[in-house]
Amino acid sequence: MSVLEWLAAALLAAGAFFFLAGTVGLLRFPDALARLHALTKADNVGLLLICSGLAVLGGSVRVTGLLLLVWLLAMLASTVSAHLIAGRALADDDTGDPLDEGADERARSEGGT
Amino acid sequence: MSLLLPALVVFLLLNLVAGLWRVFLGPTAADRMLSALLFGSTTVAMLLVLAQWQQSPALRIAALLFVMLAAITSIAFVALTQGRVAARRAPAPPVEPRQ
Amino acid sequence: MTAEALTGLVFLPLLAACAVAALPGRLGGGFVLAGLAPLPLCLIVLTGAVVDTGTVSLAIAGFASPLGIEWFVDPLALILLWLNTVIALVVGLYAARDYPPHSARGGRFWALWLLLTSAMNALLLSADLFNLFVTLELVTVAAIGLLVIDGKPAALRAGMRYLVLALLGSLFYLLGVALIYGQAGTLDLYQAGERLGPELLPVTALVLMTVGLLVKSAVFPLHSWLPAAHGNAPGPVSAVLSAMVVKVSIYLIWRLWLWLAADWQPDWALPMLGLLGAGAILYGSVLAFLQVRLKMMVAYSTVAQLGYLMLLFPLFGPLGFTAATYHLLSHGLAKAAMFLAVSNILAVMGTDRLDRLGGADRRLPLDTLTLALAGVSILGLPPSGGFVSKWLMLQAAWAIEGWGWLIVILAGGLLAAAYLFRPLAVLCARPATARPADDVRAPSPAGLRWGGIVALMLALAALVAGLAPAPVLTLLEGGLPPGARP
Amino acid sequence: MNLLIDVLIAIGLVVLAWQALVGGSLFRGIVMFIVFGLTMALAWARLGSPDLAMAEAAIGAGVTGALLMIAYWRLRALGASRPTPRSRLRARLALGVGVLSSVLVAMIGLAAVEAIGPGGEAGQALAAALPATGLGNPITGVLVIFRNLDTLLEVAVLLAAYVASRAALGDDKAALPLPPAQDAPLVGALVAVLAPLTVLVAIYLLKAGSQLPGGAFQAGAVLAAGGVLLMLAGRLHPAPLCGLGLRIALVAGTVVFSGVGIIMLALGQPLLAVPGTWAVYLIETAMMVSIGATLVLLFAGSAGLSGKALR
Repeated sequence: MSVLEWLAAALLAAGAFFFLAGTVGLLRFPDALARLHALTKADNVGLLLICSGLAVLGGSVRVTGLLLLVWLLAMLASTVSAHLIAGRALADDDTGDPLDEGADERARSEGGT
Repeated sequence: MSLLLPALVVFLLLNLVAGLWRVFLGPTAADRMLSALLFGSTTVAMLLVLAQWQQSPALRIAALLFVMLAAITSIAFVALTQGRVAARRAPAPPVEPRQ
Repeated sequence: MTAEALTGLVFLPLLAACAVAALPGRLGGGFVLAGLAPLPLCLIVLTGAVVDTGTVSLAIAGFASPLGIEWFVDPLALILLWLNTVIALVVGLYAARDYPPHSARGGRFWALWLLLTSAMNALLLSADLFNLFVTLELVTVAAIGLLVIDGKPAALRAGMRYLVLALLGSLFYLLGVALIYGQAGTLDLYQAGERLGPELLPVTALVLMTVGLLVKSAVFPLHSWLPAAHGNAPGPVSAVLSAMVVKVSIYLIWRLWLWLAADWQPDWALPMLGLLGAGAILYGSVLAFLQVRLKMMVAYSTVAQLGYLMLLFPLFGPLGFTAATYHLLSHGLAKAAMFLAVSNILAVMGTDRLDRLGGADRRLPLDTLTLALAGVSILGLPPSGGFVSKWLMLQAAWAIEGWGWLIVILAGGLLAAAYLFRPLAVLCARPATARPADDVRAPSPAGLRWGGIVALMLALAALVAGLAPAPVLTLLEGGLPPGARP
Repeated sequence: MNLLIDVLIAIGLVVLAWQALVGGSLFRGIVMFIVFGLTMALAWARLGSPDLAMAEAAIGAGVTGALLMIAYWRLRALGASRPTPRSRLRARLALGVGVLSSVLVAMIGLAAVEAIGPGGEAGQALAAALPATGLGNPITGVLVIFRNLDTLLEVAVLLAAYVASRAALGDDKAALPLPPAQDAPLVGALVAVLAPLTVLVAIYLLKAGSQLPGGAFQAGAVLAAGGVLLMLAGRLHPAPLCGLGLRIALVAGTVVFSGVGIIMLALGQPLLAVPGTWAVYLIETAMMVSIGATLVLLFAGSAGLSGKALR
């Protein structure tokens, strides 16, 4: 493996680590806002690292440009989505979902988080 | 390198499976949307890796489509919030068509 | 010239549908006329070609199968094309009263009507398994659109149910097509048939496709969606649904078993398909007898009469084939006439509940006559088209000594007599009991008479079909399925 | 490693499908369905069908997700109550049916894997005939040249679906209007970037489709996604636009496609023959416009964004 390939491998592995961090945050953090915070940050960094690794591997300007565009769009989309979902999470004061069969039981068992 | 890329795909897939637990658990709709967000970016990453690994550049375009359109579902989800708040304030939603 | 005729059959209504959908208002009637009126001319040209050469085929875009799609017309397809065109035109004449083409609702109605006509013609022409799937989809979507055109809640519910079940049927059919393509490497129905054998996979594919089509054609015991859909649709739509739309799926089942699988159909399957038909005849007839609404009775009668089309499989042979085809033809005409007459009765009386229709014959003599004449054909009394088909079918059963089938056919006739005499007795014999409901949108007397005449024309056609069956039967004998050729 | 990836995706698809259909929370089912679409794109990528991965991306992310969200919102706004719990008997029956279907699917799958027949004859004919057309993408070749009757009728199905949905909605039944998205600054920035980009990408997909994966269906779906975005952001109101132009856009694909085919017949060529690459582009452009317009209007009708759309 050449130096470039080692570099790419390192970038990809780091990206994978950040995705893992995002997933752990999604599963372990206590409330929706904290989870959102962990998820969007970690995923964007993860995607950046993976895109960089792939750009190193791809080795052409066109591929690099496309990967950069994908990452920028992902930033834009996750910024807007996170903002909107956070607003929803703030406005959301209960778990009551009239179309949810198990909502009541869950709300009772989780103490209405 | 021929091993690293598929290994990365498997790793991301396992990540996704773990994230599914949050969709299952909820408890709020926002939590479930969060997980969908995670799946979106993970899928994009996987498509990009697959494009490199399988030498199939068109998959990068597919990934581009996903990131480009990812926010649409979130915006629709917010329409859901406001509709819900509105519905709670006024039991009878307005029925006039918007001209 | 035949290429132009074939093109016209599909593309005239298709382009007319686009025109009606896109260009508003006054020109609508002209477009509808331009889309439907030339179809008989196309068919006359096509009939000449089929009589001369036996079959007509056309490779679309010049690419023969397996690469491209081919159209293929044999006498069976030709007869169904005629039936479809006649129904689309004559029932269309009736529908022009309720759905004037220049109104918004009428524009949508005619766009869907033309799309349905075009799709059904394309289906009957096609000899390509995947193309058949696409045409089936177009038929289904257009039919559901027509079903819900008035926005009645009952029709919307029935339409939703029809949609879901029809999509399920499509998926089964598509799965079978994929399996066959994987095996045969071609989608052409006739080519694929030659390359397959009675192995597990082709037979599985055949069964899957058949199940899908049985759902779409509402053959017992998969009929549950039909009465609600046909019973709640607007009158002309019920007529075309019962006369053609369910039958093209049965036509496809015939194509699959008697052409595609002519050499390798499993022996156990034919009697089973026949049993489904027998079940449909008995169950549908009994339920038709038990209905309290006239239109529901006619709808259940369709369930029963579709059963005869499945009896082709146990009675397979030259006689059975001509009998079943003739039944398809005469039932199409008679049932369309019946639905139109019932629609008239419903419009004038404000209800189709049997216990409130007493004395309706005095107000609607024409429609009562239509019901009776169409009933004669459904019953299979001479001299109707229904008589010819049932007589041939009995002969076929006699020839193979299938006494069970014989009994079913006779019992079906008796039960049909029972359920058809009941409404006629109510209409004619009882004193007037009901006043027309006040909120009924009763059509003007002229429009009413017009609708009655159109329905009567169809009923008379079903009757005349029994007087001169020779040309059709001769034509059919020139295009028997491979297994039935002597 | 390949096998592991494929098995993971396959199991994931089955679990997601099951979770999307199983009772419980409706919203959970919707999210599961969205994730199912993402996973399906991965499956197409693994199966070597980037065309389908693109279509899945455009339709799944751009239209279906939003459609399901809006449907959920409308159900709640209409005061739908939670579904009645299913009875034991029906649950058991469903279980039985599920097991039976799984056995059936497994049997078919095994038989199909076991007996891979001669197959591929149509594929070989396609590979032999494709170079003469000047196209590099066999899928576009099949869709627009070799089996174009299928494509034409599929576009007609879309038209029929639109007219049927209008028929179901009726003239006077106005749908519930959607409140405009309020977080305008961010959404506005997003729309400013994405709306032009969707048009650009659609044109790229259309142009690339002759040689590379892509084509009219993907391009039309991307255009439709752009339209959906504009509607959700409150920038596009279908009512004022529903004039002649939009209606012509609805039927353009069918009309141009059949028009070219019939003109060729009149010129003595076979019916639906395609005279050259320019005709491929012409037909694909018209189809893209029709597909985009139909999907947006279908969304508008069912999403309750429009009062009076067509007529």
